[in-house]
Amino acid sequence: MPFIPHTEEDIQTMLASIGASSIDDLFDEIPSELKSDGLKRVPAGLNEMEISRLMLERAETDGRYLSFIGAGAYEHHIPAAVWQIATRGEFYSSYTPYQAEASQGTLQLLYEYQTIMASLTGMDVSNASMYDGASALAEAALMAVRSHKSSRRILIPSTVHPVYRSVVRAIVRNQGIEVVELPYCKQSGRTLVEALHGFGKEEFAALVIPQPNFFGVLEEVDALTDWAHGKNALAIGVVNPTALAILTPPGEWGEKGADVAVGEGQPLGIPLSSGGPYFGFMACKQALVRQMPGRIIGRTTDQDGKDGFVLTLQAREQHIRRSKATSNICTNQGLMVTAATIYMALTGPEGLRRIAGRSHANTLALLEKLETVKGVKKVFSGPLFHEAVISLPGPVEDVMRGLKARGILAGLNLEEYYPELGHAMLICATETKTSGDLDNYTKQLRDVIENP
Amino acid sequence: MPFIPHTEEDIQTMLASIGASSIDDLFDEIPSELKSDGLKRVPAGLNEMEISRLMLERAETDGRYLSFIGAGAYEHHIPAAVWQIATRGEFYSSYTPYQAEASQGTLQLLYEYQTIMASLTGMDVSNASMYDGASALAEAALMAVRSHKSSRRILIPSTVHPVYRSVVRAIVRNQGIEVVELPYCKQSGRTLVEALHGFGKEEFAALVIPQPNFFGVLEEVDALTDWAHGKNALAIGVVNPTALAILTPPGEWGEKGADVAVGEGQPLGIPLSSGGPYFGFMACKQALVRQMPGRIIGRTTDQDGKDGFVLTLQAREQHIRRSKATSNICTNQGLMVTAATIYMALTGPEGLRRIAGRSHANTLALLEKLETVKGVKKVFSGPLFHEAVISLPGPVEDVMRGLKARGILAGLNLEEYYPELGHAMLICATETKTSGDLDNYTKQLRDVIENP
Amino acid sequence: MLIFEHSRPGRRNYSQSPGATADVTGIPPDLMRKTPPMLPEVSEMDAVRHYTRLSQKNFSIDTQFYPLGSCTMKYNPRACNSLAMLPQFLARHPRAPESTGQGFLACMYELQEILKDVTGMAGVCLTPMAGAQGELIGIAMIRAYHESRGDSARTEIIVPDAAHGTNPATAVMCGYKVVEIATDKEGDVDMDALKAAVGPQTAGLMLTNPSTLGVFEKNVAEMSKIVHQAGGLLYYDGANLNAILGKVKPGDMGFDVIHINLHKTFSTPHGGGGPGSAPVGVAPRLLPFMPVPVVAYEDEKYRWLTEKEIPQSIGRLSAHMGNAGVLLRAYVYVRLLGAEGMHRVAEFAALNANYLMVELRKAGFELAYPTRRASHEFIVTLKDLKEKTGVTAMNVAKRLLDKGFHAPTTYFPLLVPECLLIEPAETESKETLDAFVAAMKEILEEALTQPDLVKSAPHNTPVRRLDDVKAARELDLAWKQSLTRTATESPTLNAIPTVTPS
Amino acid sequence: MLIFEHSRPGRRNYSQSPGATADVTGIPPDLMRKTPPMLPEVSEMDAVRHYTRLSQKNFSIDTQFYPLGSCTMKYNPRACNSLAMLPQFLARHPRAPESTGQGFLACMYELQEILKDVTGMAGVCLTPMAGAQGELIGIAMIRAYHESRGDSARTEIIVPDAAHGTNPATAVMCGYKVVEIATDKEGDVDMDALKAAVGPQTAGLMLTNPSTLGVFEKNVAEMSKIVHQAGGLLYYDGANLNAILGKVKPGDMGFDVIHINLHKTFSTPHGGGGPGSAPVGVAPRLLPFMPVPVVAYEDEKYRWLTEKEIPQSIGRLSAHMGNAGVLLRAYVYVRLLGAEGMHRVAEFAALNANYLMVELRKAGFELAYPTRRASHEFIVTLKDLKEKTGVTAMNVAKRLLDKGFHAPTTYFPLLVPECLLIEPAETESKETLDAFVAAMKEILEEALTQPDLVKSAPHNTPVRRLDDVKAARELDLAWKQSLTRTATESPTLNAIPTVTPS
Repeated sequence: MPFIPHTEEDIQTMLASIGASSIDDLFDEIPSELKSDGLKRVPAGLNEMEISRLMLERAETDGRYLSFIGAGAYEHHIPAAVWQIATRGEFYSSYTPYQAEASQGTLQLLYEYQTIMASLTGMDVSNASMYDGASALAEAALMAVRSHKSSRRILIPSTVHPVYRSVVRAIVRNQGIEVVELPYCKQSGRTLVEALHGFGKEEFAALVIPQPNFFGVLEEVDALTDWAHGKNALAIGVVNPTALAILTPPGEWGEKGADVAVGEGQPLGIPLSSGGPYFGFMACKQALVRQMPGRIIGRTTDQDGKDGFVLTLQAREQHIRRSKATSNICTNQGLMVTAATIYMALTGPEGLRRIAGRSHANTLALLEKLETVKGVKKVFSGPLFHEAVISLPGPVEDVMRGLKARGILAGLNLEEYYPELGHAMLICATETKTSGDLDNYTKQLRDVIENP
Repeated sequence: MPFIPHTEEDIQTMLASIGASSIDDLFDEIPSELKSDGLKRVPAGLNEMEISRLMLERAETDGRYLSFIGAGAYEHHIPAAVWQIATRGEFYSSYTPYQAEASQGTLQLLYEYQTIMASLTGMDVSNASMYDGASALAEAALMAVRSHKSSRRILIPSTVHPVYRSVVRAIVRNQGIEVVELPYCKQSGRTLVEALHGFGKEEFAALVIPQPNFFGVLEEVDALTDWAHGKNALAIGVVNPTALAILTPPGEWGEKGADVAVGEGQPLGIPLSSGGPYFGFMACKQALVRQMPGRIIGRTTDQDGKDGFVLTLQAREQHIRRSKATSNICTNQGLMVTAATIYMALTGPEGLRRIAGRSHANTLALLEKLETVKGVKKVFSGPLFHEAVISLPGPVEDVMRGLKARGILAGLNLEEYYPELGHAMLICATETKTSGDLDNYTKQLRDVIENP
Repeated sequence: MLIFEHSRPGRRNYSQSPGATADVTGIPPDLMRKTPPMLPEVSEMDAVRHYTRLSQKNFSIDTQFYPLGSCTMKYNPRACNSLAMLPQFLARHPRAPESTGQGFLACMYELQEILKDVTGMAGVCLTPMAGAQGELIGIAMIRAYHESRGDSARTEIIVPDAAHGTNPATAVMCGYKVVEIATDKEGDVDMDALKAAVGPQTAGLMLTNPSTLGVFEKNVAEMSKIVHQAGGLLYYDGANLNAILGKVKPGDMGFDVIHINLHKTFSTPHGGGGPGSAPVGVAPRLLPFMPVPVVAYEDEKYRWLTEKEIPQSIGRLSAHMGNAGVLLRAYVYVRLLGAEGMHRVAEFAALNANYLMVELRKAGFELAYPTRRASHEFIVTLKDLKEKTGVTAMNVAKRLLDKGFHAPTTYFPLLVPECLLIEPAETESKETLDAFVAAMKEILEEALTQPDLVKSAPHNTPVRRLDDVKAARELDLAWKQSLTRTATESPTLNAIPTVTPS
Repeated sequence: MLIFEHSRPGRRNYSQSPGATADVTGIPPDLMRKTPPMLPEVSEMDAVRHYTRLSQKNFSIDTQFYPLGSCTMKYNPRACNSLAMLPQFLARHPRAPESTGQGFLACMYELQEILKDVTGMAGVCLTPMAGAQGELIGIAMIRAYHESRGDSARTEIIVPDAAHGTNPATAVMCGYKVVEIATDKEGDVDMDALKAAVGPQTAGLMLTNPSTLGVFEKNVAEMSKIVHQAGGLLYYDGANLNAILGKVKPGDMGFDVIHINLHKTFSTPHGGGGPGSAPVGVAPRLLPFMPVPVVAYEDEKYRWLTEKEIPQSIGRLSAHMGNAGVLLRAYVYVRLLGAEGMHRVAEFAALNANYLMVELRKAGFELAYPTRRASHEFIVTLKDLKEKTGVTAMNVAKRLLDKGFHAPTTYFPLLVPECLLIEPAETESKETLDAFVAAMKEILEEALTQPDLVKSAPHNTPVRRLDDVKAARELDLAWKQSLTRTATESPTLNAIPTVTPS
C-alpha cells in the first residue's frame, strides 16, 4: 500500500471508532449504480526501484543535443544552488501562503521577487507570477480592456511570438475582444511605426510591443509606446527578462513608459524541461495595480510591530469576489519564482548583464560564421538581441534532420509560421555556447548543405 | 574572485582597521625566501557553467552498464528521499557535533543509527561509524589486542575479502601485531572448523569470522565463535548488513555471541560511486565499549530535564587523550550514516528482509541459468547469500571484455587473488536485477563463450 | 532581513557569470539600459544562507500536518521529483523535434490513457497549467460545442453556492452569466432550485462532487438528467477527485468535461502556490473541441496533435505544452500507485476523514453536517463557540499554528458560519490524527478558560498575527532602496572590484 | 521524539521494497535470524518529516557563521555536490574496469597533479579517508623509509605541545614513542627544546604550520635543517594549509610528507563529522613507499598503479580507492578556483582573520599572541574575564549559540587557558564579521553585568545545556524498546497487514 501508513490494527481501531464495519461502508452514500467496475487500463503499481529504472531508460532515449533553438525558451546555465534550495521540502511541499504566519519564507521570497521584477522592468509593482509568458500576455490584454473606457480591441504586431498570439486569441475570444494584427517590415524585421498610421481613427485598448521580437530583432519601443499613449491606449511590453539587463526597461519606453510589462520568466533559472513548468511575469504602473490579476504580496507589521508579509489586495481575487474577480487565476507558479529569485540573487546585476552580453555576442558571432556557408543569409537588417532569422538554400526540415544526425538541433523552422520568408530558420546562441560550439555548428551545416 | 564576498571598499576598510597597507603585508611574518613562485601547473579557474559541462561530458564518457560485480560493494536501490534529505545544508554543511546544543539534529540521528546497528548486529552498543569496512576490521583487531591480556596475534580466514586482509596488515603492522591466515575448504568454500585444530596450543587475541565470506558462502559461525571463546580469543564478525536482515546476527553466534561486529555500511543506501565515500560500522558487547574507537553518542538530559544527545566517552579519544587514545580517528563518516539511517527508516525491517531475500533468490536463479552455459560451473557447494564463484572455460579477462562490449560487467576476476581456483569469477545479482537481466546475462555469456 | 539588505555594491559571484565580454555592440544606444536593475549583490554563500534560513520559516508537508480542506495536502513522493528532474528531461527544449522526446512523450501518452480510465472520459488533454485554466478550457469547450450547433441562446452557467470561487469567475471569463443555486440542509444541491434554474438559456452546470461541504451529491444522476434534458452540459470540478479515485468515475455520473488538479489528487507539489497542472477530460461529443496539443501514438511513434488534426479546437492556452515537469511527476506517482493504489487513496482518505470527524465530535466540536458521511473532508462549525467565548474560526486556526499544525481551511465554503473545512488526506497516520484531535481539544479548553490566549494567537511562529488591513491600505509591494541605502551606495554598472578579478 | 517512537508494528513502505519473494531457500535454518532487527516501521512521509525536522535542529554553514578555529568552515559550493553526484559517477562500481571510468580517473589524475603543485611535493596519493588516516600513512611511510635503510634505532616522533591530538595518537599507532616539545611565548616552537630533543633516535617531527596557535612558525627552515641533519624526516600536518594556499609550499619549507584535509582547505562538506578525505603528498625519497592505488596516465589512458608497480608500498588503507566522491567534489572546487583563486583563498582568509582579531581586541578581548599577525585564525584568551566574573570560554561559546553564531573552538590548544580559537574563513563577508564582533561585545557586557545569564547559556537552542557527566556515567547509547513499548507490540517478521498489500 504505497504511501498509506495504516496498519491492520489502525484500520480496525478507526473503523470501530467510526462505527463502520468496513472501509466500504464509508462509501455507502454513493449510489451503487454509479460505482466503478474498476480501472482496467491502469497498470499495476511499480515500486520506486522499478519506476526509477523505467524513467532512467526513457530519459536516456531522449538523448542530449547541442541545441540552437530559442523561440521563447532559452538554454542558460542554472547555478546548482538554485534547485538544491528550491526543492527543499519547506519550499517544495508548502501550500499557497494563506496562513501568513506559517508561510513567511515563501511570502518574503515573493516580496523580494516582486521588488526585483519591478526594478528589472522599470515598473512600480509586480505580481507574484502568472502561468507562463503567453497567458500573462493574454491577462495583460484583459487587464487593458478592463481599464479602458470604450475599446475592446487589442493591437498586436505579427512580430509577437505566433503562439503567444494564438494563446491571446483563445483566452480573450469569449469576452468579445477583438485582436488586430500589425504587419512587419520585410527588410528590418520590425514593426514600422508608419504602419500604425493606417489606424488613425480606430480606438484600441492596448498596443502590444515585443522587445526583442520573435525574430530576435529590437523594436523601436519609444515611438511605439508614444503612439499608443497618443491614442489613449495602454502600451503592453512583452519582454525577455535576460535582455532587460542591457535593454531599456518598459517602464522607461517613450515619454511616459509602458503601462504593463509581461514576459516569460523561464530564462531566469528555469530548466527547459520540454516546455514547463515555467512562469509568466507581470508588472505595471501603480495606477493599474488593482486591475492586476494574480497573487500580490505586501509588507505589513505583526501585532508586536515586527515586519512581515501577507497576501494582499485579495479583494480582486476569485476566492473573495467570485464572479466579479479580475481573473479566475488562483495559483501563481510559486516554486518557479522561488528558483528565479535565487537565480537572480546568485547572478546579481553584473552577472545577468554578462549573461545577456555574452548571449548577444555569441549570436552575432554565430551569424557571421554561418553566413560563410554557401546559400546561408541573415534575413533581417534590424539590430538583434540573441536570436536571428537565417535563410537556407533548401527546405529547413532537411537541414535540421541532417544536423540532428550530427548531434545538433539547428533552430526553429519558420516555414509554417511565416511562409513568406521562404526557407527561414530562427537560431539562438546563449552564453552556454563556446566558440568551439559555434565552429562545430558552422562546419556541420556546411557539410549538410554541401553534401546533402 | 569565486567565493570571496569582499568589495574593494571592504578591503580598504579592513586593511585600515588592521593598520596594513596591503593584503601582502599580512604575510610579512613568512620568510620571503619561502614564498612560492606561483602555481604553474594549476589551470586557470573555470566558472560553474564551464566546469559543469566538463563534468557532464566526463560522466557520460564513463557510461552505464548492467553490472554483476559485488565483492564488497553492492548495487541496491536507494530511495530518492535518502539523498534529497541527507544533502540538505543543515546535514551536509554542519561540523562534528562538539557543540551539542547546536547539533541535536545530527546527534539524535546518530543515536538512532547506533540503536539500529546494535539491533541489526545483535550487539549492545554501536559507535557512530568508521571510515569503511576494511579499516573497521583493522580497528577491531587493534581493539582485540588492546583488550587481550597476552596475545598480539589475530587469526583471519582466507575467505575474508583479500583487500580487507591487506588493509588489516597495513594498519596493524607497525604495532607488532601478527596476522595469521586460515585456509579454506576447496569444496565448500568455507573455513573448516577442523582446520582450527592445528592451532591447539597457540594463543590469539581474536578470530575473525566473515558472514557471508568473500565467496558469498555462509560460514559455520556458531562453531567458529565457540572455538574462539574456548581459546579465550575474541570473536570478530565481519558481516554484510543487508544479509543481517535474514541471517543470525553476530551477537547470537554460538553460545555467547561474537564480541565485536564490523562491516561495510555501503549497502545501506550509499551509492557505489567508484568506491567511496562509504562507511564502516562497528558494534560490540557492553564490556568492550571503552575499548571501542570512534565517535559515540549518548543520550542525556539538559538543565531543564529535557532529553538530548551528546558525544560521550570522549576520554577514549585523541583530542582528549592524545598519545593514549584508543585510536587516532577523529572523523566518522557522518553524512553517510545520515543517509544510511534514513535508508533504514524507509525500508524498515520487512523491506530490508525482502531486499536481502530477493538478492539471494536472484543470485541462485542466475547461477542456475549460467550453469546451462557450456563450461560454466558453480565452484563451491556451501550455502550462499547473494554472491557466488563460477568457473569459466577460459581466461576470465576475455569473457569480461566480451561482455563489456555487450553492456554487461560480468563480475570480479578471481584469478589474481585465488589462482588455485583457475578461471574463476565472483558474481552477484542484487534485488536491482530483473529476470530479464538474468536472461540477458546468460544469453550474452553464452554468445561470448561459444563465439569468442 | 531582506536579501537587498545583505547586498553591497560591487559584490559579485564570479562563478556564476561568464567572463567579461567586450562592450555590447550593434545595439543602438537609445535602446540600451541606463541604470542597472536592482538585483541583489550578495555572495553565493550569503544567498544560500538567506534562502535556506527563509525556507525554515515555512510550514510544509515535509515538516507539518496540513489538514487543509479542499487542497488535499498529501505526501509528495521524493522519487517523483528526482525522476522528473533527470538531466535529459530538464535539458529538452520544447521545440526540439518529437524524435528527441520519445521517452518523454511515452510518459505523457500513458498519463493521458490512465487519466481517461480514471475519469471515464473519451479524451484527455494535459496542457492546462492550473485548475482555473482547466476550468476555463472546459467551459470554453462547452461554449464551442453549443456554438458549433448554432445554439447561441445559451448564456448561463449554473453554479451551486458552495462552489469554489473559480467556478463563477471562470464562467464570466467565458462570457457567461452565473446563476447560483442553493444548498439544502443536508449539504446537497437543492433540487427544486436546480429545476427552477435550468432552461433553454442553460449552457451548463459546474459541480464539485464530493462537494466542498465534504459530502457526496447523492442526486448527481438526476441532476445530470435534468441538465442534459434542458440541453446543457455538465462540468465536473475535479478538486475533490481524491475522495472517489477508482471508486466512481465522473464519466459514469454523466459529466461531459472534467478538470483534474494534479497537485491535489496526484500529489504533485504545491510549491508554495504553484505550479499546478490540470488535465481536462472530455466526453465524446466534446472531442472535436479539445485544446492542443494532445499526444498521439501512431506507427510506434509518439507525436503531438495540433490544430491541423483538431481543426475545431478551442486552441492553445500555453506557449508550449503545459507544465511538462509537473505532468512527469504525476506520471511517476500514478505508476507507483497502480490501479490498486488508486482505490486505496480514496479508501484511506475516507477512513482518515471519517475517523477525524468522529473523534472531533467526541472532543466536543460541532459538525456542520452531522448526519452525513465525510467524503475525504468535512466541516466543523464554531458558531456556538464564537457566541459563547468570542473565539473565532480564525483564532482557532492561528492557535493551531502554535501547536505545530497547519490550520484547516477557514471561512470556506462561505455558507457555513465560522467553519473549518478539514481534510487529513490518506498519507497521515492515526497517531498524527490523534495528536491533532488532542491539540484541538486543548484549544477548545483554552477558548473556554483563557479565550484571550487563543484570540491573540499565534504566539510561537516567526511573526505574530499580521495586519492585513494595513497591508491593503498602505500598499508596500516592493522594497524601496532609498529607505535604507543612500544614493551613493546604489549598485552601478561595471562596478567590478579592482583586485584580481577573474 | 525518536524515529522509533513513530514506529508501529506492521507499518510498511511498499514503494521501497521489492515484491514478496517465496521464503528464503537454500540457507540452513540455524544460520537464519530468529527475531527481526529493530529498524523503524514508519511511513515514507513520516521518515521524511522526521529527518527534515531533525535537520532543522542543526547549525550549519548554510545557515550560520561558524568561526571554528582549525576547522576551516567555509562555503561548500553546491556545484561540487551536484557534479560529484551525476548519475554515471554514482553508479560506477569500484571494481569496474578502468576503461569504464576514464572520465572519473581523468579528474583524479588532474587532482593529483594540482595537489602536487600546491604542496610542492613529488607524488600525491588520494586514498586516505580522513586527516588522521593521512597522518597514519605519512608516519608509516617515514617508518618504512628508515626501515628500508636498516635504520632501526629511530623510535621517536617529536610533536609540539600545541599539536592536534591526532599527531601523538598517530605516532603511537605507528609504534613510535612521542616526545613533546614546548612553545615559546611568541607562539613559536621553542628551538632549544627542539635541539635538545633531536638525535639518532629521532624518526621525525610532526608540525602544523601555521600552527594551531594561529601563527606562522618563522623558524621552520631552521627546524627542517635540524631535524634533517639528525636523520629525521619532516611531517606537515595540513590542517592549516588554507592559510598559505598558493603562498608557500610545504615542499619548499623542507617537509618530506604532508596530508591535506580536503574538507578544510578544499571545501568538501563536513557532513556533521565526515566523510573527510586527506590526500598525502611526498618528497622524492618517499615515493617508493606510497600507499596504493595511485592514478597514472600512460598511452592516453588513465589507470591505477598498485602493489605491482610500487612494490615497497606501505599497502592499502581502504577497501577501494578512498573517498572518491569527496575527491570529485574537491576536484570541482579546485577547478572553480584555479591558480589565482587559490592565492585569494589565503589572502582573504588572512584578511578576515586579522580584521576580526583587531576588531575583537578593540572590543575589549585579550589576544593570546598580541604581537603576531594572525594567519587564518587567532586565539582569544578569557583568563582574566573568568577571574573577574567566573564566566568561562565555554559559557561564552554557549552564549554565542543564543545569538545565532556557532561557537569558536574552545579549550584547544590546551596550552592557552580559557581560549577561543577563532577562524572566520575567506568566504564570510565583512558584515558577518562585524555582526559577530557586536555579538561578542554584547556578551562581554553581559558577563560583566549579568554573568548568570551567560553562565546558564544557551537559552534559545532546541535544548539547553546538556549534562555531559551524566551521559558518560549513565551510558545510554541505544534506545531500549522495552522502555516505551510492551513486548506484544514488538515488530515481528512477516507482519504484513492483511488488507490489499501490493
